[in-house]
Amino acid sequence: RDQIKIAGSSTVLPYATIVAESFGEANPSFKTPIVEGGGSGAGLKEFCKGAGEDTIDIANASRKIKDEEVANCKANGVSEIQEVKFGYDGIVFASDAKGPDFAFTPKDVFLALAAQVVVDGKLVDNPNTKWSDVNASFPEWEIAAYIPGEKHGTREVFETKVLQAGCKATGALDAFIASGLSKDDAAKACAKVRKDGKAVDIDGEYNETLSRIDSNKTGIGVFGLAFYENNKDKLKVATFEGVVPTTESIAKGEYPVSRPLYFYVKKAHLGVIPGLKEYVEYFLADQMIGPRSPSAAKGLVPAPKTERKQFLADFQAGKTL
Amino acid sequence: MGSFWLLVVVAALAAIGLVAGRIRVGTLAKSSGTPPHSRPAYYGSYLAIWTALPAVVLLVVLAIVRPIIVDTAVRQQLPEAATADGANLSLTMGVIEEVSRGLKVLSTEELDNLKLGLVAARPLFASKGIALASDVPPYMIAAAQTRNSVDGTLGVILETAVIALAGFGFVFAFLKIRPRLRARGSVETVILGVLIAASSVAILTTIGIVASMLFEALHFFSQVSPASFFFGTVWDPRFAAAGSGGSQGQFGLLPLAWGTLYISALALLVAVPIGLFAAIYMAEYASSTVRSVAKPLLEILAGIPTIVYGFFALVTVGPAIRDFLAIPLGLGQSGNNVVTAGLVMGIMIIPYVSSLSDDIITAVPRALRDGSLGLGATKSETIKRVVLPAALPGIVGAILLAASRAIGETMIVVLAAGVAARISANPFEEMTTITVKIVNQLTGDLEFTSPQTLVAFALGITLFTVTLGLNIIALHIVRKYREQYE
Amino acid sequence: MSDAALSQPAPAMRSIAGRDIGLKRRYAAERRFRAFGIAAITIGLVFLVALFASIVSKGYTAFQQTRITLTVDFDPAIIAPNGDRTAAGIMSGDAFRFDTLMQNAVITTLSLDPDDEDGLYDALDLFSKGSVPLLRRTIAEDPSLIGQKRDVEFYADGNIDAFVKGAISADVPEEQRVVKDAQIKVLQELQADGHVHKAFNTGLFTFGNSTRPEVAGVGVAIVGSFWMMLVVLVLSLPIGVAASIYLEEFAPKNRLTDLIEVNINNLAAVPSIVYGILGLSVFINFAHLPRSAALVGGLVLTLSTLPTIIIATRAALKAVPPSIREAGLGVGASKMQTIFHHVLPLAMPGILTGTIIGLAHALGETAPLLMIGMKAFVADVPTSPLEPATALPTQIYMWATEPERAFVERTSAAIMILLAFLFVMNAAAVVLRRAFERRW
Amino acid sequence: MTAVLAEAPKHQTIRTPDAVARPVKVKADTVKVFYGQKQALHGVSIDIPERAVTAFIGPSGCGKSTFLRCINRMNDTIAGCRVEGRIAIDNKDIYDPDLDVVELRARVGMVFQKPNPFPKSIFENVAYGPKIHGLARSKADLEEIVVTSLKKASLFNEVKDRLHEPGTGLSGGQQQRLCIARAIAVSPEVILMDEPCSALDPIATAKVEELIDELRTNFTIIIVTHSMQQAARVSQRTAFFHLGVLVEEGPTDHIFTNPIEKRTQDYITGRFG
Amino acid sequence: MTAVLAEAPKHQTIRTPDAVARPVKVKADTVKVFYGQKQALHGVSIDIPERAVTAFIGPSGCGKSTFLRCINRMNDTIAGCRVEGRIAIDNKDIYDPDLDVVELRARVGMVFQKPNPFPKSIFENVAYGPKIHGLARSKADLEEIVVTSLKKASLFNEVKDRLHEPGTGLSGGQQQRLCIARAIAVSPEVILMDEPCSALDPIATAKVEELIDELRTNFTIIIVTHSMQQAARVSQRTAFFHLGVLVEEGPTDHIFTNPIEKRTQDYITGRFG
Ligand SMILES: Nc1ncnc2c1ncn2[C@@H]1O[C@H](COP(=O)(O)OP(=O)(O)OP(=O)(O)O)[C@@H](O)[C@H]1O
Ligand SMILES: Nc1ncnc2c1ncn2[C@@H]1O[C@H](COP(=O)(O)OP(=O)(O)OP(=O)(O)O)[C@@H](O)[C@H]1O
Ligand SMILES: [Mg+2]
Ligand SMILES: [Mg+2]
Ligand SMILES: O=P([O-])([O-])[O-]
Repeated sequence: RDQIKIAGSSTVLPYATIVAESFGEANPSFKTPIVEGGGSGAGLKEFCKGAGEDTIDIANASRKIKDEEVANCKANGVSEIQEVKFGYDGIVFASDAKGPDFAFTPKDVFLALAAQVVVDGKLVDNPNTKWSDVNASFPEWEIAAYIPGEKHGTREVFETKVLQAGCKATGALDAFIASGLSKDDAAKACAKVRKDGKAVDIDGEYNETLSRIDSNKTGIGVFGLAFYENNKDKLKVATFEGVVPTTESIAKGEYPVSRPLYFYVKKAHLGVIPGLKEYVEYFLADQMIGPRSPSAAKGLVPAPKTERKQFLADFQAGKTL
Repeated sequence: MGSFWLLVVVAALAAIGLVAGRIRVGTLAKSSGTPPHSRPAYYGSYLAIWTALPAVVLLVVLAIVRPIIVDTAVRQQLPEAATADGANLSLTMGVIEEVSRGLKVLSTEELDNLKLGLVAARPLFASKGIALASDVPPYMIAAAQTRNSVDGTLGVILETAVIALAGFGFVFAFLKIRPRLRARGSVETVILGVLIAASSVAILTTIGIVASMLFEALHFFSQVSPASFFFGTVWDPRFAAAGSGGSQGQFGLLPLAWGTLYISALALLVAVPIGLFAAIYMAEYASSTVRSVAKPLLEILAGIPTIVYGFFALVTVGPAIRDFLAIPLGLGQSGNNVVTAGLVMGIMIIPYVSSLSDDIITAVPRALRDGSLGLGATKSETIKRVVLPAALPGIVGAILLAASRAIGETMIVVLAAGVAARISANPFEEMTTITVKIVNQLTGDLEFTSPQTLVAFALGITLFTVTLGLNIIALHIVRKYREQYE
Repeated sequence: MSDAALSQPAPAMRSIAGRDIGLKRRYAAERRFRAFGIAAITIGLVFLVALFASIVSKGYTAFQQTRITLTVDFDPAIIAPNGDRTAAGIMSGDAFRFDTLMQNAVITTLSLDPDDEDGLYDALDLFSKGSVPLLRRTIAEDPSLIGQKRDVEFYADGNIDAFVKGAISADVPEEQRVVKDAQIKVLQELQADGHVHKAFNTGLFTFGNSTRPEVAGVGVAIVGSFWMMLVVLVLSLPIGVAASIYLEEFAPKNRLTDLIEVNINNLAAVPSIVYGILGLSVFINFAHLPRSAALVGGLVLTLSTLPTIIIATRAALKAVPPSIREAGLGVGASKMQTIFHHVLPLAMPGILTGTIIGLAHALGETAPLLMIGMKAFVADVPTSPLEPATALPTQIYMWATEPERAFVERTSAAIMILLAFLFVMNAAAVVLRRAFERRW
Repeated sequence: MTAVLAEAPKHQTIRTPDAVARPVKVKADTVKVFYGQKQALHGVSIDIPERAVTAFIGPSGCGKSTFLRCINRMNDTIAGCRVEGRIAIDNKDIYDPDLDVVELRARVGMVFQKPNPFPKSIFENVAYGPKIHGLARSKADLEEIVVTSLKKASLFNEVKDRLHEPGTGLSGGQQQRLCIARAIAVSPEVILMDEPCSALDPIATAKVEELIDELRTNFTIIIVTHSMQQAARVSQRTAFFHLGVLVEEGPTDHIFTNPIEKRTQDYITGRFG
Repeated sequence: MTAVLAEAPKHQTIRTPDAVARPVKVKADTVKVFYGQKQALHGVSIDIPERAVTAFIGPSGCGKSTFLRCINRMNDTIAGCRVEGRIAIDNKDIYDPDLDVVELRARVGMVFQKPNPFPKSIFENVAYGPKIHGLARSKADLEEIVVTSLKKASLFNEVKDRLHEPGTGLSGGQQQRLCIARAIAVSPEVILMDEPCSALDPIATAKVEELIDELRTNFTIIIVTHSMQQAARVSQRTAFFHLGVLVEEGPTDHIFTNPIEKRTQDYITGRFG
């Protein structure tokens, strides 16, 4: 095989395709890599099928690989995996452009979307039906939130950085622990989303979320920063903990709901698939993931310069998981 | 000589057989005075089949076996270290194959230089247009050479064997030809064999599907009790991973089954009357111009990608139904609802009903219509009472096909009815189907052997069984009411 | 039947003359019936038109594209710093040197201040990000350009294209749109100088996928879909018809064949993604066919189309009156001959209908292709069914999920292309179907 | 529909009036029928008397069925078939656009040349007409009609145990009688019979002839037959067709004993062609 | 297939040997036919002589067609139809599993009771048999066969201008003659004719009878007819069926003048039932 094959996260997909495309243009001796989406989990699943010609070389992920996945990889003979981090992604809350401004805190979101919340010191099924129930400053809108479905890596960030934070802030976490759950289980319970239709899982892509807001003007959607930036005329972004999400605020670490993006490389393929090593190095070049890069234009939050140097150095050192 | 040329040679031999068989039986018939049993062309086909069929079968078998033999030969040559790890081995073999491809285009001088280590392999190969990821150790070059020689030898053997078999078949059949030989019977037996083989594709597909789902489904049921799956009323797989302490019974099938039934039923409610009336109109009333325009146009409806329907439902139909039906009726607020999904899906499957039924209705003999019209029945009475009953089996088949498509559809449901699994009689609420959840769980960001993924297979096999049951019932109904004309 | 009726003697016939045979009611029913038919067709067509209208209204603009002309100085010092003017020389070496070429062209054409970096980048952003590689390829194809000064047409960036077409409005505040005020100014200058014009978007049909909407095309997808449909047609039609003939005409009628019949009907209800799983395990994991290849896609779609064709064909065969079979057998034709000479031609319209619908559905199918890697970013047009390719529906799906506004119209345009594909397929089948149609 | 009365003389029909003048039920005037380009009838004019049996005879392919099918407008169902001229029943033009074809066909019943039972049970086959016209007031009534009709078509004894089995499983002659039963079940005023006895054995034929004789007292009957004997036995008037032309028409005894035209003479004496 | 020879005596056939003994072509031995549960033939045994015309007569529904269809195994095509007993042609059991049914049907041609032309052109209808059996060496040859066959079936003159129009657009009698032409075009050894003249006028009938007479010199012919006259005219032997039983069989003149069984007598004199 003389062509690199990549699959995985739909968040990483646009950046990976940009790199793949310009890699193919810049290196006529290599074919343009094939990049598939499908979600972080699906990509890693495919990645861990085994090593060899018929398996993919790189899995993109919008989250860190899980221990179970590493174990599964090992079991299938993919023992050496190189993790490559290449930038950050911001997750934003946005509503219809004509609607009012929102300023969210983890607490608000938790109260609106969690399966169970604390009312009068007791854990009950979430009774809130309107945003105004959650926070008096919010409009009297029926709660309707479009959040990433469970197949997306984005969901995990949403759960840890928003719900679990809100859980802690409202004291629900303590209540869960008090009710006899272990720490882990309590955290899991915190991340549980209500199932009465107020929170809608979107297993498709962000444009589905956008369409849903289009058809329901009082809906709140969760988007990637890049998607929001391309649709600023239709969407109004909410601040989170008082911070407006921008590339800068995320890069500086001010905006809390962000996460690193990764891809995983099969080390065994490095000496075998032509161009694989070159592709990874090309990916990590400033022209690809720096502030002036097309990826950044597409919404990638670039890491600081020193960190980017580190990414490349780590890869070249050949460190495996 | 590649497989292609081998096929050409066999085909040529078979073509000769086609002619030779005819001539042979002709001369034999003349000399013996017995007329041939079948048409001369059948003797030609007989000879051609004997020439080509065994040879092609052998070719296919050898083509499958050949790489296995080559791989084994190469593997034996590799140093211990390279063969130890199964995964690496496959990669190594890949590189060797690439190298061996490269070796074929090198000149002897370049080859010698390469073997002596005077030039590096990678740039040399790159200059020939073969990309290598890294330089190759000498043992790989040696292995690649072995590969080439073994492969070459095998190639010669294969070619000889195939051509020999073709020749043998030719001679054998040629000698067997005599006027009383039932050539037509033999040829038709071969055709029948082909027909049976074609039918077995469908059977094999089923076996494949059942096998691939059953095993994983059993795996699922070893982790989750069947009772909680089949009778559970809550679908919330996320937190019920086995061993994670979550409560069992979150894999409730019932809400999904209900949603599937509800949405498909609504879709059929839209598609069957529209499709059937359209079919009747096209077959019985419309002029042939109208028919020849309307029919293919309606057929386009079946080919529009479902994502287009999905967005149409989400952006246009759903809000309209919400604003003009659900809210005034006080039945719901959601733009995602069963009605939207049923309506849009119904539109998609119209052509399954309309076009297939139209053909069946047209095929009903005219004498039957005449019989009814001659008694003073109106056209519609004739259609309702004579034509449709006679066309019933075909129409039921068409409806079943439409129903099947409705059950198997994902995208429209996701975008039009949502993904919330729940049981409700209110058609203006969100609901979802088994198929949606199968797709979801399979493409989800979930662990490999967790019940969350495996449940997809359990759902699949359940759906399979249920639809099988429905089909059996349909078959019995058709059998009961079937009216065989003439 | 009551005994009373049986034992009664035959009474005299009552004439129908002058009796009320409910004609008024029956004619009303007749008219209603007919009206239902017309209504049904109308409803179907209205939906079709509505879908078409929404697609076309969104997509027709994609067939036009904004281009901007720049005067490029093909400076040998930049292009061939080491003097190697061969195509290979141009295509190797530092890839970023061609950016300089482009920058120079922008600076001279717009007479920009070379030190104003922001101004330069804003101006550069008017152009497709694919301009530089395209420029490079142009030079490689025609090295005689080196040393000349030429007007070269560049694609405008997708956002600019959308802006020119009005998809992005200048009325919204600057922070709510992707096109900056500064860019609009530059663009207006260029327009005033006649550097901007619109042209037919040929790239839409020939290019592979790209992250840059202005140079993204469905070329790969068309080729992929074409090959897949070819595989589906070549396999599923003969296999489906052969299987139907066997099951309908030859197979003994017993429980086993009943089961097979039911089972085939049932296969149609299997969610298509399951076929994807099957294809993944059989064709890719077991038979080691390449991932993302049109051949595998075709094979998977063949499996999922077969039930449709078989069901339609069997229904059509059933509808052929037995007297035709008797007539054939009666003159001493074998069963096989009777079927192939008489029954099959009469069943042909039905078979073709099944094929059209099956193929149409296969053409629009996405889910199974997902499992076998055909929803992928593929830039190079495949030359064989074994090379990676995408398909029209997956391409549409991918574009539908792109955030850029310029992809919105292209998504609709791609749908239009798919529908055109469908029209051609249908038209061919309709012609064939007419040829076979016979009224009794 | 314009009546072209200025017809070429060779298409002039020779008519012999009946001694007992009966009122005219069906009146045809220069009826021409075309199948696409091919002309099958070249201007047929005939008066068919009420409450009598008229037989159409003539060689195969001469247009008997075609003319018969004009009388209840069954030709409407054949694509490319065009009818010119005028046919009136009870002095009403049946090709008048205002006329109700369904009512016409209910009044003018037909037995087709090729038996065409519905793929339904024997009972349903006969009950079909009465049901759609609402002729039976009750189930028992319907059963009575069915039984009576089957008896009249002398099929009842053979099928009484299998009334609910498909009509298509009958022998050729049984199917033919079933179609006769089906036609008379609605008691039409005019009954068109296209070779009703061609598949019947002599006994069944005799019974059908008896039936025709009985029906004649109330109904008008037109029968196509190839058997001169049958025509002579059952009909009061006979019309002889040849090559799309009605050659001669008159009282049956007259036609058979004393035909005016040579062609008629030749045909009935079997000296034809 | 086991021959149950111990048959109830009521199903015994009365046979009168022919004065001129002819070799036996078709020999049936206690043939029983069942349609599902219903038994249509109750053990029919008959010897049919070579190069002669045998007529089957009997009331409608008595099993004539059923028996005829046994002789070229057309009953195989009816679901639920079961044949017991033994039928041999030229002393070879035709229900022998080794026998090639197709070859049998090519040797034993058939004209069906209901005309069933292929929905193809008239020419194609007749040419089909010769084509599949390779009877024509050239196109001209084929045309000759078609024309000759059409002429023998006395259809040629009527259709000579429209050979390439669909056979389904013919009149009933023309369709019947087309089917006769189609059957004789392959020159079978035995020809089974199920009421070939039922839709034909006397002249056409006479011609077909002439044809039968002509064919008899080379072929064996079995004809089902409802016309005693026809049976008397064309056949050498006659078999009378009644209620699924072959009642009496013998030389035609003998059967018609001096039948042994009362039922036969009653039937041919029309005093039946
Ligand atoms: N396909 C069938 N299924 C069931 N019963 C049948 C079938 N065909 C014929 N029969 C019955 O078998 C008996 C003999 O039928 P057959 O067709 O042999 O009669 P026939 O002597 O040819 O009569 P006809 O002169 O009316 O054609 C009849 O009672 C008929 O109803
Ligand atoms: N549907 C048709 N299309 C074309 N020609 C037709 C059609 N039906 C009948 N004809 C032709 O019209 C002529 C008259 O046919 P018609 O059926 O009236 O004859 P017929 O007198 O009933 O003969 P038969 O006694 O054989 O039934 C024939 O030459 C016939 O071939
Ligand atoms: Mg006729
Ligand atoms: Mg019969
Ligand atoms: O597709 P994801 O990046 O959300 O896994």
